[in-house]
Amino acid sequence: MTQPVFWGLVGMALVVMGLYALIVHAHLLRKVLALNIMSSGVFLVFIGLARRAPGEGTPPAADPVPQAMVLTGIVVAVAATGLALALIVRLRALTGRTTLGDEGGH
Amino acid sequence: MTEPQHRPGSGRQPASDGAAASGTSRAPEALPPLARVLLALALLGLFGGLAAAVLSLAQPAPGLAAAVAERLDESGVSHPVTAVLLNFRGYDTLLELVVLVLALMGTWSVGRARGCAGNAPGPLLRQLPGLLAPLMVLVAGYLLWVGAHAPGGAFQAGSLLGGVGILLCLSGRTLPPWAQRPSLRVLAVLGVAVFTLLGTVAALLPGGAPLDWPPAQAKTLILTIELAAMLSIGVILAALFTGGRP
Amino acid sequence: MAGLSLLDWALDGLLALLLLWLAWRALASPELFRAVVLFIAFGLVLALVWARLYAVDVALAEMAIGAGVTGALLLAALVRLEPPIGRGRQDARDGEVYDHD
Amino acid sequence: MPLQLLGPGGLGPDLLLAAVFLPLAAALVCFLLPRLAATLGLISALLTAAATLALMLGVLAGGGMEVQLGGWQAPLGIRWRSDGLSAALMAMTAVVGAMVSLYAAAYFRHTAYERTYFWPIWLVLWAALNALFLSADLFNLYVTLELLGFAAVSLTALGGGAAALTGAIRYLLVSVLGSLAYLLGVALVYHGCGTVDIALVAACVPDAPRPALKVAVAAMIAGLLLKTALFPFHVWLPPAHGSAPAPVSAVLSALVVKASFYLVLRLWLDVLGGGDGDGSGRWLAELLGVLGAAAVIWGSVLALRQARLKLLIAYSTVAQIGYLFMAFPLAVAGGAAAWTGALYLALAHGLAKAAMFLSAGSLLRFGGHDRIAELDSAVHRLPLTLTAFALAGVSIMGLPPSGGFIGKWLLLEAAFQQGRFVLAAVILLGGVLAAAYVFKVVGHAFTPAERERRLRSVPPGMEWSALLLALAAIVLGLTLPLISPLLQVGTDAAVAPPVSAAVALTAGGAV
Repeated sequence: MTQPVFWGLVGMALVVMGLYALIVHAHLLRKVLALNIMSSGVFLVFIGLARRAPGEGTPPAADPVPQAMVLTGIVVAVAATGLALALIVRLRALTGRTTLGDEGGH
Repeated sequence: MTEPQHRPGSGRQPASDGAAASGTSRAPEALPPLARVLLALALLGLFGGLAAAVLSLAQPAPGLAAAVAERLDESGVSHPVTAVLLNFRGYDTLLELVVLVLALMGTWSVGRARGCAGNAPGPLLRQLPGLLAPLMVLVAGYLLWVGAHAPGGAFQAGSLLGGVGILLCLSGRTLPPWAQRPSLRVLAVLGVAVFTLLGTVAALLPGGAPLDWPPAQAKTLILTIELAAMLSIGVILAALFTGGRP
Repeated sequence: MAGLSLLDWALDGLLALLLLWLAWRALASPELFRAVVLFIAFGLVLALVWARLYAVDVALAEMAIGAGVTGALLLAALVRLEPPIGRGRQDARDGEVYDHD
Repeated sequence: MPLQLLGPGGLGPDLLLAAVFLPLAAALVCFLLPRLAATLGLISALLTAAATLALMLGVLAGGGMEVQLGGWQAPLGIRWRSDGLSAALMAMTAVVGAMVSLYAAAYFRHTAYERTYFWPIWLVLWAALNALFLSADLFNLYVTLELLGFAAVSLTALGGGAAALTGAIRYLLVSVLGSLAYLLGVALVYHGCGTVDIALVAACVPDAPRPALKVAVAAMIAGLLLKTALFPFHVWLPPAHGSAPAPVSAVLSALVVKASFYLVLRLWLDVLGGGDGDGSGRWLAELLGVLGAAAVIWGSVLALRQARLKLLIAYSTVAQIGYLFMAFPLAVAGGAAAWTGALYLALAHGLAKAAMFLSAGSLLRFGGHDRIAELDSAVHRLPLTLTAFALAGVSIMGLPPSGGFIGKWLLLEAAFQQGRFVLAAVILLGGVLAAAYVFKVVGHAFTPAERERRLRSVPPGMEWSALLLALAAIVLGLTLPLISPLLQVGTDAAVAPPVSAAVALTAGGAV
């Protein structure tokens, strides 16, 4: 196993862990956390595997295109988190609920 | 976090909510144990498939590092990531800025800002911004400028500015009058507006295409866009923190 | 990649274990506040991983946005979702009415 | 204006630019000037619609168009590519968008707060749709998907109540999850092929590492199915579509779910070359067909059981999405006409479903509720709205001469030719069930009023926009000769090598 494949596997593990937590937890803040960890995993797959190509220069720089894409992804993730949290806080203020209310607990 | 408040009527909440609200109990879980085991097994299988995909990717890798390096001198900047973000794939970055503005619109449409996290700030929090904020603004400016030839750029700089906003908010300071509603909106859309405007002008030049920066002006254009984008990102992230419209 | 020394592997392995452990604790921690703090720590370790993979831009962004701003957003939301004792007034301040259904 | 002017050499590229940048810029202006949002929003919506329709005429006359954003060739840069498939969907978006804008101008007249946020977010949503239909870059498509999802979620939350918020949050979680699955696929594709340009990826597919490619395709399609709400991923749709304000429900049901369906189709045709490369493509098509058939039955039955009008219409969307996926097994087995049928259904459903939701919004405004059993005597007060609903119902049922009829007919023909009688039976049964739920509503609307209620007037703009959309769904059935060549532009890719193969060659040489 090489270093890129290693980090690719770690990324996939994070994706699966996040997915498990997303399904299992009812609390919406935990679902947001789970999605954030999933997206970190996807980014790790994206950047980790990019190290397979022999880099140029010293230190060998990573492929800039996946880096740019992951930067975009990080910003999208924080936007999603902000929007989700605003909606969740509003739901809590309106109903007192911090879950979707139709799963678990009933 | 101290003991959560027990609200009247919480007895009628779903049990999972009650568990979530009381910090001492187990993490709330929506599924019965058997379903969780089955789910874990299924996800283990999913991980197997994903791992197989990763393992099957051959070496050496195809990639665009060489293609970027080849055209780097036409991009106006010497840092490859900035060249990709603001020139080669600048359109992605434009849409990403729109995503941020949209998140702001969505957040504002939901309700009013409810102040920063609430607590009356302690002495540390009141003093901290006075020391940290100028330093952070300085670092943000440096990151923006250095992005042309080394790691850094509008996003890192903008998020630092956002951090400044969050600190100021936490320290209980209010925005100066000039930064109230209308100019807040202007700053929030500035990045997208400048990017769109320049991109459209570039398309209308003879032989041009949308977002096609002429190599001679590319560096100026990119820095202009980055400056506007940094301000927008900072303002939007800080505004998202307050959780609603001002 | 071929010249990866044993030390490199040890460092990679350590970082990966730390990352996975923090992720797991952040997702499973019974206390929400602790979960969020662990998530911020996860973001900081992830920034180290990016730096280790020579993605310095991503490392900077992860530290500032992934750990910093996202962490701040989560903490702020946590306070609004679960106001501690004695601070219930804040919820009523905006004139919003709770209808516990 | 001569049609040549609209084609590749003339104004064509500028029209592509206008289709994305015009609504985007207008959204910013509406956000900055909240007081003028409604006026500016309506004007720019009509301009966007005009530009998009001109673009469709240009594609009809001169074939596909391409723009290299930033002037960089793929794989370094991002391409916009407009072909028949995307032009047809953009044109449908333009018609629905213009009518929804007219409707919204009247609908939000007295709600200043919703109005100031509806217009900018709706215009961003429109820009995102056009950007999605034009993009030929897998990663850029991810960004447009996120943009579309966030806009749709924000609009859903505009309803304000607990139901709307819950629907919006569930929608957001599902949407982000779907996008992440799609992005994971894009990451694997990039590392398998070293590019994310659709044409270049298509050229690389035969040589790409198999497991990585299969997992990538599976992840991308799974994510998109989640977003397009194909059975069994549909549970998030009815609460979101049923609780949003009426113009928003119309946009979500008519346009937003179509975008992810379009992307599945695009991947299938342009990246996988029609999916009959090896056995697994056929297997996947059969799976999609089975899920589609299940969606038709399940969605229709649930629609029939709803007591609230907007939920009925939302479940009908679940059913109609199913038809689109039933085309996959039929088309892979050699019936290219099945693609035309699916596209016809997508277009007809977009027009008809928007008309239905807009009518429902008028009925809701009129009576203050949308309980089907209490719609009595609506026909006397709102004849135009009821006509719109019934005409839209004709297209949803698939009766001649509507657009829905043509689509279902093409699918049925393909099913009978291939001896797929079970699929044919599902297509027919879905029509019968649709007739049942449409008549359930119309029947209640014709019963005489039993008691007096407080009733509100409905502005003519709300009634007429719904009626025009419903008429468009009917007229669509009469325009087969006009529209069929447009859809051929898209389906050519399935039969012949991709139009952009030339681009792939030149770009491949450049690397």
